Amino acid sequence: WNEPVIFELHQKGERGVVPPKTEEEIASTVGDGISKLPGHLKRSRAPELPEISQNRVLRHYLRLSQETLGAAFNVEIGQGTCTMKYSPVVNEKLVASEKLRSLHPKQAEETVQGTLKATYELDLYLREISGMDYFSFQPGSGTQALFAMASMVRAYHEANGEGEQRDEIITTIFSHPSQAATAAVKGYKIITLYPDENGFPDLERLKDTVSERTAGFVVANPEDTGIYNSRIKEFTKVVHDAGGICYYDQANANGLLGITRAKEAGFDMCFFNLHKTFSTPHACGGPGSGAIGVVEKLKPYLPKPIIKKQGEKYVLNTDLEHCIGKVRSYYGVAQNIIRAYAWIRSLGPDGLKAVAETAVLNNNYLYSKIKEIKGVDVPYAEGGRLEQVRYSWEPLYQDTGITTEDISRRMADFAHQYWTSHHPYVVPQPFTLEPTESYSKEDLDEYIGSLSHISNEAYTSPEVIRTAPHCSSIHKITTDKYFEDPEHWAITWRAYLKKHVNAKV
Amino acid sequence: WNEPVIFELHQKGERGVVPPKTEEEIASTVGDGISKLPGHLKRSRAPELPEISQNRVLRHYLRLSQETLGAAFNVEIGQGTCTMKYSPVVNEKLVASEKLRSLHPKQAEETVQGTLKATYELDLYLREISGMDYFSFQPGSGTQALFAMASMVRAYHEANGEGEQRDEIITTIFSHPSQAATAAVKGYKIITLYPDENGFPDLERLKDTVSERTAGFVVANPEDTGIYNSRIKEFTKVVHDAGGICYYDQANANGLLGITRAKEAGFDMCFFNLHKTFSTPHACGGPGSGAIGVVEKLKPYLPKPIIKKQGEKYVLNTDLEHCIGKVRSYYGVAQNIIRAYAWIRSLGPDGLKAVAETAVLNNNYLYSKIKEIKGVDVPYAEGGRLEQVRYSWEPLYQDTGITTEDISRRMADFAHQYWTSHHPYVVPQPFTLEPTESYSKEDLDEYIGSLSHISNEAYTSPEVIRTAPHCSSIHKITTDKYFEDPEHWAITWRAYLKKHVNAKV
Amino acid sequence: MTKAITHPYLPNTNPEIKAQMLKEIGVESIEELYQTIPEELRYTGKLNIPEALNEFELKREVGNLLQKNKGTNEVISFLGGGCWQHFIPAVCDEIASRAEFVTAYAGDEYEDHGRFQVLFEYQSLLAELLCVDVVNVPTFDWGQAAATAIRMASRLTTKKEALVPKTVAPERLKIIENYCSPDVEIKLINYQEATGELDLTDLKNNISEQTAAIYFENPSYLGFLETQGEEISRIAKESGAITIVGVDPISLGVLESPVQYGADIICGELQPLGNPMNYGGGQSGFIATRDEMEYISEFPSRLFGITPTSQEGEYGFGDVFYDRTSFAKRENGKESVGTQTSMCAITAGVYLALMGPEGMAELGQTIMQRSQYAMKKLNEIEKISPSYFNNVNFKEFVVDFNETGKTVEEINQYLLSKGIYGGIDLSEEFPELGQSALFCVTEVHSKADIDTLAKELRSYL
Amino acid sequence: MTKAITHPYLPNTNPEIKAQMLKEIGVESIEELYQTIPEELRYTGKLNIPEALNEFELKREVGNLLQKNKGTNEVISFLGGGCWQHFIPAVCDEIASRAEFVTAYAGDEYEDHGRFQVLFEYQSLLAELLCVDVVNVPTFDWGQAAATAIRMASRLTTKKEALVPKTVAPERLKIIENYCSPDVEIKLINYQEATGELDLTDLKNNISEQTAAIYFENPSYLGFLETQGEEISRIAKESGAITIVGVDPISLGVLESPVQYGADIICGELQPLGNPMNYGGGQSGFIATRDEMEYISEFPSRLFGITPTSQEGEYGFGDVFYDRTSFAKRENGKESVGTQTSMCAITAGVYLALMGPEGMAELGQTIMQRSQYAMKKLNEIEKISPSYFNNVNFKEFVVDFNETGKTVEEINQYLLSKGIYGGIDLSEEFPELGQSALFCVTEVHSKADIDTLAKELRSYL
Repeated sequence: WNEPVIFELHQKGERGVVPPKTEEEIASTVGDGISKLPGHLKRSRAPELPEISQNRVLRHYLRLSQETLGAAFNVEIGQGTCTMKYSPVVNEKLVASEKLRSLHPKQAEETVQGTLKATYELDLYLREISGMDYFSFQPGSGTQALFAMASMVRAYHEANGEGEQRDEIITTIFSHPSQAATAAVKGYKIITLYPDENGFPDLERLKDTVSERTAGFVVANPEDTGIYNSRIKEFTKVVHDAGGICYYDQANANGLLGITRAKEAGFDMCFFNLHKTFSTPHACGGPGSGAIGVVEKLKPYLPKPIIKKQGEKYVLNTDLEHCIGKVRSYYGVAQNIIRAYAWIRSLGPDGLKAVAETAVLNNNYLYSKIKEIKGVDVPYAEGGRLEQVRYSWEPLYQDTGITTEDISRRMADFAHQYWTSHHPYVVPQPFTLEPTESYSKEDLDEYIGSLSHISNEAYTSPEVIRTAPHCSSIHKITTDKYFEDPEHWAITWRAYLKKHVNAKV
Repeated sequence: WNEPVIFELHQKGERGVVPPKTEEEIASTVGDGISKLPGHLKRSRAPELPEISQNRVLRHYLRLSQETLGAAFNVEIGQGTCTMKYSPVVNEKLVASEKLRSLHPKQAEETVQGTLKATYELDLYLREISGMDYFSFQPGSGTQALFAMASMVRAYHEANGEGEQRDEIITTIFSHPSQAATAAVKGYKIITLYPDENGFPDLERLKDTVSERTAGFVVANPEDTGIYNSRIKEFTKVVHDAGGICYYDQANANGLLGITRAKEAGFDMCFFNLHKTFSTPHACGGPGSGAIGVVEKLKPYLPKPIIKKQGEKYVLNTDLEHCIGKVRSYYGVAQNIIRAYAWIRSLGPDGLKAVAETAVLNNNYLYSKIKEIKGVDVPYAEGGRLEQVRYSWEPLYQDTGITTEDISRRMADFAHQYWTSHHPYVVPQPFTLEPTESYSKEDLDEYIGSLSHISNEAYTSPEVIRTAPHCSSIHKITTDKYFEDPEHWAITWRAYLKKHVNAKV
Repeated sequence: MTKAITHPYLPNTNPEIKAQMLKEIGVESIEELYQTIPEELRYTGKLNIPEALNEFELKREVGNLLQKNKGTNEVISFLGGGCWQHFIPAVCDEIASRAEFVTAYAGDEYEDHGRFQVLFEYQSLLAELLCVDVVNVPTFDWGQAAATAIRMASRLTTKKEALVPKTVAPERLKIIENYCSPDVEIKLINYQEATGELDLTDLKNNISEQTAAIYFENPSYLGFLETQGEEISRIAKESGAITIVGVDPISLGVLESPVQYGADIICGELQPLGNPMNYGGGQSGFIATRDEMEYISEFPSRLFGITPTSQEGEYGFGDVFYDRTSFAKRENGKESVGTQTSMCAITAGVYLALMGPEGMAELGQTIMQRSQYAMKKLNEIEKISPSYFNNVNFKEFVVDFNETGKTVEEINQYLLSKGIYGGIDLSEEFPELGQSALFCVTEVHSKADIDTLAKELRSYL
Repeated sequence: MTKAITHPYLPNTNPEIKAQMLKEIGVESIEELYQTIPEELRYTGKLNIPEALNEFELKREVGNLLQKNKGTNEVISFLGGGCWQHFIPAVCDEIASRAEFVTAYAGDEYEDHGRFQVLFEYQSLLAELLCVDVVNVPTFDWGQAAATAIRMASRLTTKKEALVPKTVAPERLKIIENYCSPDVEIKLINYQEATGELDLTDLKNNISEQTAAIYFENPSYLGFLETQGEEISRIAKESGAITIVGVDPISLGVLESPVQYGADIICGELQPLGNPMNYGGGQSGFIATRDEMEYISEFPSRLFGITPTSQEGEYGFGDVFYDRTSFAKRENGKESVGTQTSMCAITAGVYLALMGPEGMAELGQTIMQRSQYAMKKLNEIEKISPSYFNNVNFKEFVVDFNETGKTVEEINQYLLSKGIYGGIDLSEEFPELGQSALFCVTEVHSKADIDTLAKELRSYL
C-alpha cells in the first residue's frame, strides 16, 4: 500500500462516526449546554481534524496494520531481549469481555471479585516461581517496575535514616538502559560494572565499588548477552554486606522458569515483564506490565494497594506503612494480569518448565548455527548461553563495510524482524536473537537461512544490502536530517505543513 | 508471503489445540468409550491431517488473510452486480455476541425472543421497501432464494391443477445465471429473452412467448447492464394475463430503495440479498441471505416457518397450507438478519433513500468517466444506467489484442478487484462496475485512474499486461491444464501428491 | 433528491462534491438519473421504518434485543439433531473475523490468492478425514448436500428414484424432497424396530432398476450407528445404484470413513467443525467423491485445484472444470451454484489444521465417553430408558419417557425452569416413538452438567 | 529434563527433533545447557501451581472468574475521576484488536512502517486538538505525564519547586510526588472555597525564584473549570516559571486549548479517546509542547517524525532526536523510556480520525448538556446539592450530601443494591468537603439513567 497520511484523506463534510446526541427533553430543559461557558474558555476555532467517512478511516488503518510486521506474522526471534513469544489468541478473546473492559477502578470491591481473585492467584504463582513473598502489579512496564524498585530502595534507606548517605546504585553495562536511567531519576549516582573477558560482570570490581554509599545493586541475570552469572550469589552477598538492596531485573527470565529463583540467588526484589515472559502481547509498545516481587521486609514499601485475601473475599490492602505512593494510576494493567494468569493456567508446572527448557534448547540450536555464518563473531566465553545471545557482525564489517544497520534494513525484505542492540554498542556491530519456546526448528532454520543469505550477499553483492529495503512498505530513508535537524524535523503533520509545504509557497 | 500449503507445515508431534478430555470419574465408569464400537466401524488408520503448533497454524492463516483483497481494503467497485458496499464494523461486533452465536435452532421460542423480534421487524421493513406482504429469511443466498421461488411457482400451479401443463419459465440473458439454473432444477424448460438494440428485454418477444405453458417469469430490473426496464409493468401484465407468476430478482436493488417497489411493478414475489443491498459482508462467498417477499396469495407456499407476532410474543408460524417444505435448515442465517436489521436501523428512511441516490450518482459519475477511456465501449442505449454498468473492451481488444481477462490480471497489480461478467459474454470483452454508495469521488477517481493507466499500457506496452500480475501474491498461471485436464487437476492435496509428486518417484 | 444527509456510511455528502459530480455527468439533479423509472412506479411516500440511530444508540438497541435471548452458554443444553454445541478453538474465531476474509467475495486467483488457498486447503483437510480425493467448495447445508448427491447419482445412473431410511432427519428430508422434486422420487425405507438400523428386507423389496441411489446416515439422526454399511453398499451395487452416506465429520476421528464400507458419495455437515451454531446460521454442507471424471463432472459446486505458476516452486489455485457449472452454462450447467457458505468451510479447515489426527481421535473418544456416561446415569432413573434403540450411539441418543406419564413438552418445560434445555421432542417427528426425546452430549458437557440433568429428571419424574 | 510434554504452545515436542537439535548443538541433554547455574541455586521441587488446563477448560475457568465481576455496562455507573466511561466506536475496537498491532513491538522503520505511521498520525491528530506542534509517543498515564512535564520544566529552568493546586487528583498527586522526588519539591496551593479555583493570593505568596512550574488542571479533578488560566500563566511568566496544564482531551471540542491561555506544556489522559476503562488498565498519558528545540530536548519520550524516502513522493517515519533518550544514553538521557502505552495512543488516533471536528464539538456539547441536566435533577432533591462549587463544570461535579445525615458510603451501598454505582466518595480524599461525592455524567448517560439516579436518591434520602 502507498497509504497517504490521514490528513490527506480529508473530504469536507464526511464523517467517521456520529456521537450520542442529547434527548430533546434534556435540550429543552438545560439549553445548549455550552453557553454556560465563560467566553474565553469556549473554543473559538474548531480543531483541524480531518473529515473522513467510516469506510475510508477503516481502510486506512487496516492497510497500515498490514504494513506492520507483528509477531504473529513472522519468525519473530530477531528482537532479542524482548521475549517475543506466542501470545495465545484465546487470551485475547478472554480479555475482550465487557466483564473486564467495562470495569471502573473505583467500583466496590464486591463487584470485582473475579479480577481481584485472578490478581491474587497470579501473585501466588509468581511467588512460587521467584521465591518472593508479595507481588504488586502496578507498574505498566519493566521500566516502570525498575523505577518503582529504585523508589523502594530510596524509601527503605530513608526509613533507616540512611537516605542521604546511600546515594549510589550499581548496575552492569549489559543490563537494560532503564536500570540506570530510572535509578538516576530517583536521584542516584550510577556506577556501571563492565564485563570481564568471559562476559561476566566483574566481582572484584564490585567488591571495590561497594561502600556505605551503596544504596542498591540492580542486575539482569542472564544479562542481555544470554550469559548467566554463576557467581550471582556472591554478588548479592557483597552488596548485602555493604548494606545495599539487591534487585533483580528478570526481563530475561524465560529460560529460568522452574529452574532457578530470585530468592535463592539472594535478591530482595525482582520483577517480571508479563508482556515478555508471561506472553501478554506487546501491543506496539504497551501497555505492558512489570510485576514486582519483594521479600517480607520490603512489603511495607510497595506501591499501594496490593491484593489481600480476607476469608473468602479479596480486598485491596492499602495498609503499607512505608509505601512509596504510586507509580501508575489504580491497580495496574488489569487485562495483562488476566492474560498472564490464563497463560500460566494453560501450562501448569510442567508446562512452565518445558517453556524454559525449550527456550534454552532453541537458543542453543540457533547459537550453534549462527556462529557458523561467515562474518559473525560471538564475543566472550564459548557456550554458556541460556535464552538469547548477543552476536557481532564485526568480522563482516571489517571485511565488507556492511554494518548491522544495513543488515537490519535488508532483513525487512525477508519479512523478518531484526534488532541490533541497546546503546552503547559494547559489542561492535551487534545483533541479539532470542528464539523463545514458540518456534520450531524449521522456523529457526528459516531465520538462519535469511542471515546466511545476507552474509553471502555482503561478500558477493553488497550493493543489494546497502540500497535495501527493496520489497518493504517503503524505500530507504537516505537522509537523517528529518530526524536530527530541528529545521527539518516535523513531529506532527501541522509542523510538517509549516516547515515543508506552506513554507515553499 | 510465499506461504506453503498447510500440509507442508506438518511436524510430527506438534499440536494446534487440545480438545476437552473426559474426567477420570467418567472414564472409570464407562471405560474408553470406543471399545463399544463394532470393529469394522472403528477407525483403523488415523487421518493424515498435519500436526502443527498453534502459533504456526495462526501465522499460516493470518498470512493468507493478508493475501486476500477484501472489500475493506480496496476501492471495491470492480465486482459489479455484487454490491460490495461498506459492511459496518459495529454490526460485526454485535453479531459476535454469545447471545446470538450460541443459540440452538430448537430452543424454546421464549428463549429467543430477541432474535425473533429482529426477524419480524426486518420483515416489516422489507415489506415497506418492496410492497410485498410477507417475508421468509430461510434461503442462504440469492441462488437459493431463486430456487425457493421456482419451487413456489411449481407448488402454486400444482395446487391449481396446472402443475403438468405449465412447464416453462421465462428469463432474460442479462439476469443472473441462477435464475435459469434454479428453474431448471425445478424441472422447468427455460426460455431466455435477449435484449433489443437498446438493451431492454424484448416485450414483443415476450408476448409471442407466453402461453398456457407459462409457469413464471423471472427477471432482474435493472438487469446486470444497469439498465432499468421502463415498461416492466407491461411485462408483468403480459405474464399475468397468461396465468404465470412474476418473480423479481432484486439483486440489483441498491439504486431503488425508497424510489420504486416490486409491488407497483406488478410482481408476485421478490427477493433481496441481505449480503448485497443490506450490507451484510460477503464472507468469501457466504453464508449470505436471500430474503423472499410474497404477496398475500402466495403466503401459503412459503418455506416453513415464518415469524408471527402473537400479542407481545413472537412465534414460529408453521401453518402454511401449501408449503414447499424447506430449502435450508432451520430459519435462515440468523447473524445476517441481525446485521441487516442493524444496518437499516442505522440509516432510517432518509438514509436508505440517500443510499439509493448516492449509488446512482456514483455510478453515473463513473460511467461518464469510464466511457471516455480509450478502448472502452458501452453497448446499448446511451444513458439510463442506474447503479451499475456493463462495459466492453471490444475496441481495445480489436486494437491491441488485450482481453478483459488480461486486464483482470493487471488490475491485481493495482490492488483492485475487477470482474469480467457472467457467461455467456453477450457483451464482448465485458467488465461490470458497481460503485455503490460507499465510495467517495476520490475513491472512484483512483479506480478510473488505474483503468486509464492500463488502457494506455495496452496501446503502448501491452507486454506488461500480458505477463501480469507483477506485484501480486503469485505470478501468472500460464497453463490451464491443471484446471481443465483430468490427468493434471488435483482438487485436494492428496490428489496432488498422487498425481504429481509420488507419481514422479 | 432527499435532503442532504451526513452519515458515516455515506461519503459523498458534501453538496459541493455532489454538485461537481452532477456537473461532470452533465445533469442537473439526481432526479434526472432516474428518468427511466416511470412516474406511476415511483414511490412517493416516506418509508415507514424507524428514524436513524447513531452507533451508540444502535448498540444499545440491538444489545437490548439480544438480551432477550438466552444462549446455550447460559444454561446446560442437550439440543442437537443436526446443529450441535461443540468446543470452538479461539483461533477459529480469530480467522473467521479477519476483516480480509469477512469482506472478500469473488475475486480472482491473483488478488484473492489467500481465499483460494484456504478453500483448497479446506478441501484437502476434509479429504484426509474422509479418505477421498475430491471435496467441494461447500453447499448450503447437509440437507442440500444430500439432495445434490442424490441428483448427481440420478444423472450418473440416469435413474429417477432414491431410497432413504425413515430415520433420516426430518429437517433434511424436507430439503431433499424439495430439491429433488420433480426429477427424483424419494422413497422411504423402514428401519428395524430394535436397533433403528435399516430394514434390509424392506430395502431389497424396494430397490429396483429405477433406483439411482441409496442414501443413509452414520451416525444417524437418532444417534445410533448404522453397522450394515457394507451390506447396504453391496445391495446397491448389485442393482447398479450408487451408495451415498451422510456423515457428521466430527465422528471420524474414531469412526471409519464411509469409503471403507462402500460409499460412492459422502456428504455431511461442517457446522460442528469450529462453526458457532448461530441459531442454525452456521450450517454448511459438503460433498465428496473419488477422483473420477464422471463423478467430478456432476458436481454443481466450485472445485478449487492447485497449479504451478510461471514462478518455479510457486503454487496458484483456481477453478477446476468450470464449464460444468451454471456460472458457465446457466440452465445447461449442473444444477445451480452461487454464494454458498465459504466462511464455514474456511473455519472448518482451520479447525482440522488445529486438531490434527490426535485431536480428532481424542475428541471422538471424549464424546463417546461422555454420551455413554450420560446414558448410564439416565438409565439409573426409574421409568426412563436412555436407549430407545439397542445399538451403539455416537453423541446422541433417544430417551424414552413413555412410562413416565409425562409428555416431553412437560419435561422440557420443567428442565427449562431449572436452566436446562432438554432434548429435541420427537413426538411429532416420530410419532411411533411416543414421548421420546433426542439428547445430545458432546465434549462440552462436563460430568457435573450430566449429573445435574440426571438429578433434575429424577426429582421431576 | 522434564517429561515429554505435548502442548499447542510448544512446537518442538517431538523427541526426535529434540534429539536432533541437541546433537547439532553437541550436547547430550538440555540439562547440560544449564551447567552455568550452580547446583545450590537450582530449584528442584515442582512449582506449586495448578496443573495445565486445555483451552476449553481455560475458557470455562476464566469465564467463571469474570462472571464474579459486575461491569459498568450491567449497571448505571457515575464513576469518573480520571477514568471515564465513554462511547467507543466499533472501529476503534477493530483496529485495536488487529493481530498485527496487537503482537508488534519495537521493529524498525521499514518492517513496522504501519506502526510508525499510525503513531505519527496519533501525534498529529492530538496536536490539532491541542493547537500545538509537538506531541509525544505516550507516557504511562496522565499522572506520569504531569510528573515528567514538571521535571522537564525543572530542567528547563534549573529550578527545584513546582506549585500544584490542592484540588489535583489525589491519584495523580501520588504519582507526581514519587516521580519528582527527590529532585523537585511539590508545593500545594489553596483553592477558593466558593469556586474551587486556584487561590491566586496563595499562589502569589508561594511563587518564588525557586519555582520551576505551576501545574493545574482544566477541567479539574472535581469537575469545575479553572477560568483564571490567563492570569495564572501571567503570574508564572513573571516569576520565570513554566505553565503546565493538565487536560481531559475529550473536553476540547468545546473548551479552548490551554495554549490559548498561556500553557507552555500540556499534558493529560488518552483513556477517554476510545480506550476501554479496563479497571484502570486503559490509562495512557500525553505531553505536548511548542516546536522549540529547548522543549523538545527535554522530552524523555520517543517522538516520531516524518521524512521523505529515496522514492519520490513517499513518506517514511522515524525517531526524532533519539540521542535525548535513555535508550541512547542510559542514565545520561532524559529520565527514562521503555514500553509505554502505544496501543492506547493508536486507538486515540483512530478515535479522533473518526470523530473529526464536528464529532468532537457535538460530543462536548452532549456531555455538558447531560451533566447539567443531572445537576438540575439532583438539585431538585431536598438536602442535597449537586454543585458544591459555584462554577461551571465539565462532565463531573461534586454532590454535597452533608445535610442528609447519611454517609456517602451508606448512600453508595444503597445505590449499589439498585444497580447504580454512585459517585466517588470524597470524604477521605478531601475531608474538608465532608460527605461529598464526585459524580460523572457523559454522553453514555441517557435521560432515563439520570432520572433513575434522581428517583433512587430521592427515595433513599
